[in-house]
Amino acid sequence: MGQAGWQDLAALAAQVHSGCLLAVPKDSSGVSMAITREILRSGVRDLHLVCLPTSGLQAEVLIGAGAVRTLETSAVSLGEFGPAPRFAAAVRAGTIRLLDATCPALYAAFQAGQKGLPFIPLRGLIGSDLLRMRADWKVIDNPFAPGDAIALLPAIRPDVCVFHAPLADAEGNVFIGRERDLLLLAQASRRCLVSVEAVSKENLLRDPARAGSVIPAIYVNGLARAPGGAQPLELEGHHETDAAQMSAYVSRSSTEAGFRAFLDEWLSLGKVAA
Amino acid sequence: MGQAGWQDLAALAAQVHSGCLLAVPKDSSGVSMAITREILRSGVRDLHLVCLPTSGLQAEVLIGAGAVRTLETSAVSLGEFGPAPRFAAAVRAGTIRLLDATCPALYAAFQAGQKGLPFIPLRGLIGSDLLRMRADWKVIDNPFAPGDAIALLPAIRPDVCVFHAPLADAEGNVFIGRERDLLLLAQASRRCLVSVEAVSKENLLRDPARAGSVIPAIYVNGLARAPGGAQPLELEGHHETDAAQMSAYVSRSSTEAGFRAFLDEWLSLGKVAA
Amino acid sequence: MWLLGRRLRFPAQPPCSPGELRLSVLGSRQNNFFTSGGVELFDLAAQGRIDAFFLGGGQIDGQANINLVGTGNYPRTSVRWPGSFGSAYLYFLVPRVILFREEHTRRVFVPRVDFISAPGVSAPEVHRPGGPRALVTSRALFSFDAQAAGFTLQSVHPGHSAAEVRENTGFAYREALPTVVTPPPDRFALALLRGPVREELSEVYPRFAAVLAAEELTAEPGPP
Amino acid sequence: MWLLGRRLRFPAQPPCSPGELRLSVLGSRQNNFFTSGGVELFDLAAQGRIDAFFLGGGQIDGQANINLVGTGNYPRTSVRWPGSFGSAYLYFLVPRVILFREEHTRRVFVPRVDFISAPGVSAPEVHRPGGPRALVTSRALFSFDAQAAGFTLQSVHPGHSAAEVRENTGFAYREALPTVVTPPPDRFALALLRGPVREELSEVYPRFAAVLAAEELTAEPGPP
Repeated sequence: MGQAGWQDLAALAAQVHSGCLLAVPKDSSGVSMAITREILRSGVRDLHLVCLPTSGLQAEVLIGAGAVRTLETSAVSLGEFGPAPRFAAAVRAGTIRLLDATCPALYAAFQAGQKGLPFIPLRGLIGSDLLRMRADWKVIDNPFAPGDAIALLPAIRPDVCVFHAPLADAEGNVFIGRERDLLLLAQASRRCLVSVEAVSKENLLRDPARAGSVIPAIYVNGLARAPGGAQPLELEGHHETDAAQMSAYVSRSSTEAGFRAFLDEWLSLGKVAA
Repeated sequence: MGQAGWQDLAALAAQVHSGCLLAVPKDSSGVSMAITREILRSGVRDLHLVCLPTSGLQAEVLIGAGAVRTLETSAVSLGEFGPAPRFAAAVRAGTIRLLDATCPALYAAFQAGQKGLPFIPLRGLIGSDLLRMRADWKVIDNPFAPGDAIALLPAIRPDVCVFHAPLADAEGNVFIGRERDLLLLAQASRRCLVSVEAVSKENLLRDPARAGSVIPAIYVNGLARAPGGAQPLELEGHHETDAAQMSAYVSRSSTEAGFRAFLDEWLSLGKVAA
Repeated sequence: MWLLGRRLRFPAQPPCSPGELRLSVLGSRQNNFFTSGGVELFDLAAQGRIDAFFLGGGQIDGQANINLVGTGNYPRTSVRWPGSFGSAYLYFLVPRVILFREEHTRRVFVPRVDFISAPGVSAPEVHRPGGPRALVTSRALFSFDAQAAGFTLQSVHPGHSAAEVRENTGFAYREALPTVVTPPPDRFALALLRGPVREELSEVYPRFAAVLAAEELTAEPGPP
Repeated sequence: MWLLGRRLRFPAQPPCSPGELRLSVLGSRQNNFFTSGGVELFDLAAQGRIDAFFLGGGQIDGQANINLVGTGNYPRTSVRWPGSFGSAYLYFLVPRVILFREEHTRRVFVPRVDFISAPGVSAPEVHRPGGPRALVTSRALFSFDAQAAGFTLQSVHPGHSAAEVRENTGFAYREALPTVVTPPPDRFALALLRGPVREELSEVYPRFAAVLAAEELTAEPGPP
């Protein structure tokens, strides 16, 4: 492709530094398992992982591998495949710091980051233990309607976000269809790293049908072509979740040793395939 | 079309009531001059017209016809065609109440309406006469960083919005391309009335290329097919602004009598064409 | 794993809608009519455009507080569940929230939840147009009264008893007397549940739908 | 009618960018790389991703306050201009704002604007990473010092004098002595302005571009 923005997966992962605030989308939006694998290979540690608004397998492998220091999410779930074993184990062991949130709180805080606002108000939360545990959230009396308590959340501006999308063009414009969460990730974050299924020969911003569903290249700091880069998670319009792989993951990772064996295999498999 | 949502222009205009909060987009986003004409024919009065974030010819004819009581906008401009004569005349005469704003303030207040938030913070404004004149805007000390003053704006939730778009399907999904302001209008408003150039035979939400640029039918309360319904204003991908018509408008409407003659002509022309 | 149904309400019936009720299963693509990302559902709720939804809980107490986080001392809960999702928001804003939990035991229905993901009732200064209206379990149906901040046993499902419900519920509640038996679904409703509803569910919860199908083979349909 | 140019700045050079400088003319479709509607520009500014823009004013005073609303007593201004657009926002947030106004007279450059669309300086408690850096007119170039809250005459355009500038400016300012003459654009810059720049401008301001083209026919290019 010859464009500066197009790199290999390892070069993308090298832009995710230890201790950084890393943002990722929910399992169905387009998770880059391909970049995640390279991040783990690079030996990054102490990540503050923030999920928009939940995570599943990606949070599992990052936590299980010991790369996460702080987890900010409204849930970690493998859906019907069962509880997330390494997440639960890390919670029990106290090895990760938890910032439990709600989905709308994460959306709102990312939107505040996207808009360059210092904070944003949000309904709900008051009276929950979520709020009680979050020293970084506040409650004020609505200045427009005294006697109306409302929560204020500080903006989230991740250092970097990482995801997988169906299509990009040579200039770095990324087509996301209806997965608008990916645009929110890209705009709220200071850097944005993307793996894609395929590369379009046409400039996507010049396609009147697609242009409105494009992340402009101005937000994209690095791109790699990685067909199947979301697997075993789903990618809309491309493939479903690989149920066999997910089930195998859940049963193997019920123990630390089982997870380690899975991880070694997964990392080396990736190396062969790359 | 046979769908309940598809109506004629007069039936759409009948849903815009005297005294209501009417929201419209800027001239380049897709203005429904077709519905505007029917609104004026219906004799509606005392509108609170709120522009996202500016207006031009549409505000001119609504103000000139005496249908507007309050105008909330960051500008009324006919661009290179010159100052907006009926707007300036109404300001001089004191016949409209002005709520002068900024573009980002209107975007933020609409976004607060879209999110169901009571208010939203915004940078800028402090020290301007805009803020001094707006009793409905407040300034607080940022609760997260004392010593940082910041403005708070109440949400805008219009009673109804009106605009013109290139394409809709039989179910009422509306394709807007990159004109994302139209989605913001539709989501922030309680009702949404749309005229379109053409009707798609396919369900737009099932078209993977276009689906991400669609206003879902759940927000659309009424639709009419009205080819050329934005003229003489532009519609991206369809036609440019009609410079001859715009220049003629500006010179005719420099006097009240000239505007009245234009208006009579425009309203009757529309009747013939409908 | 929880289910969310919603009806979108407009000042008037949206004329473009094919029917009056709109229902969505979270996570479904077939029934996804949103184009603004995951935030759209929550924005609609705060605007008052959603009438009802279904919410489960790992623990539920007598004040309808729900816990989706885990048991034991937070943050190092001994059992950790996925997390609170949108509960401490939709529970406040959607007028009719139906709580559901199939397992009806004292480990689920506790005197006091270990972690309040979302409270059942709120102080007067908290904007709360919504909240719990009912709780459905495998044994019974309860209603909830926000003023009294408590549940009332409305009916007991066929084959179960009020005493059994008492024995398996860890929180106090009122009982409407005499005990009413929950009317079973009629054949029309049952056909709907086993037909189109299960079909739609299977997109997002294929395993759950398969379990339902298997159970059906061993169960007799219709009223006893 | 004002023009906005901007450079998008990232922690590092965006690797997908074809060049370092990104410039956009407000209202242009050809140069529109936004897909989030009109709000996107303002969001970028608040994030600190825009380095510079150009802003005009109906009136400008010595503290760099600008008036885009009108002259006389607001709201019933005797002359009404379009409105404040995004001024009371971008003026605060974009580090390098270049004020411009071709007409250099005492009716434009006033002691005190009749309406402050956006203030030139702000109190310490106001978040203001941005503000005015310079003012360009048909007669001269001024710099602006936010600490002193005032303009300094930096240079006078060829054919004009410091005395003429004084006579036609309604506010007080400092003068750098001796008076410097503004260096005219070199032939390369002039070719750029009359070629690609005018070409791009003509998309959004066709009439202005046509006027520029007509003037060029009667003007001699290059340094005198």
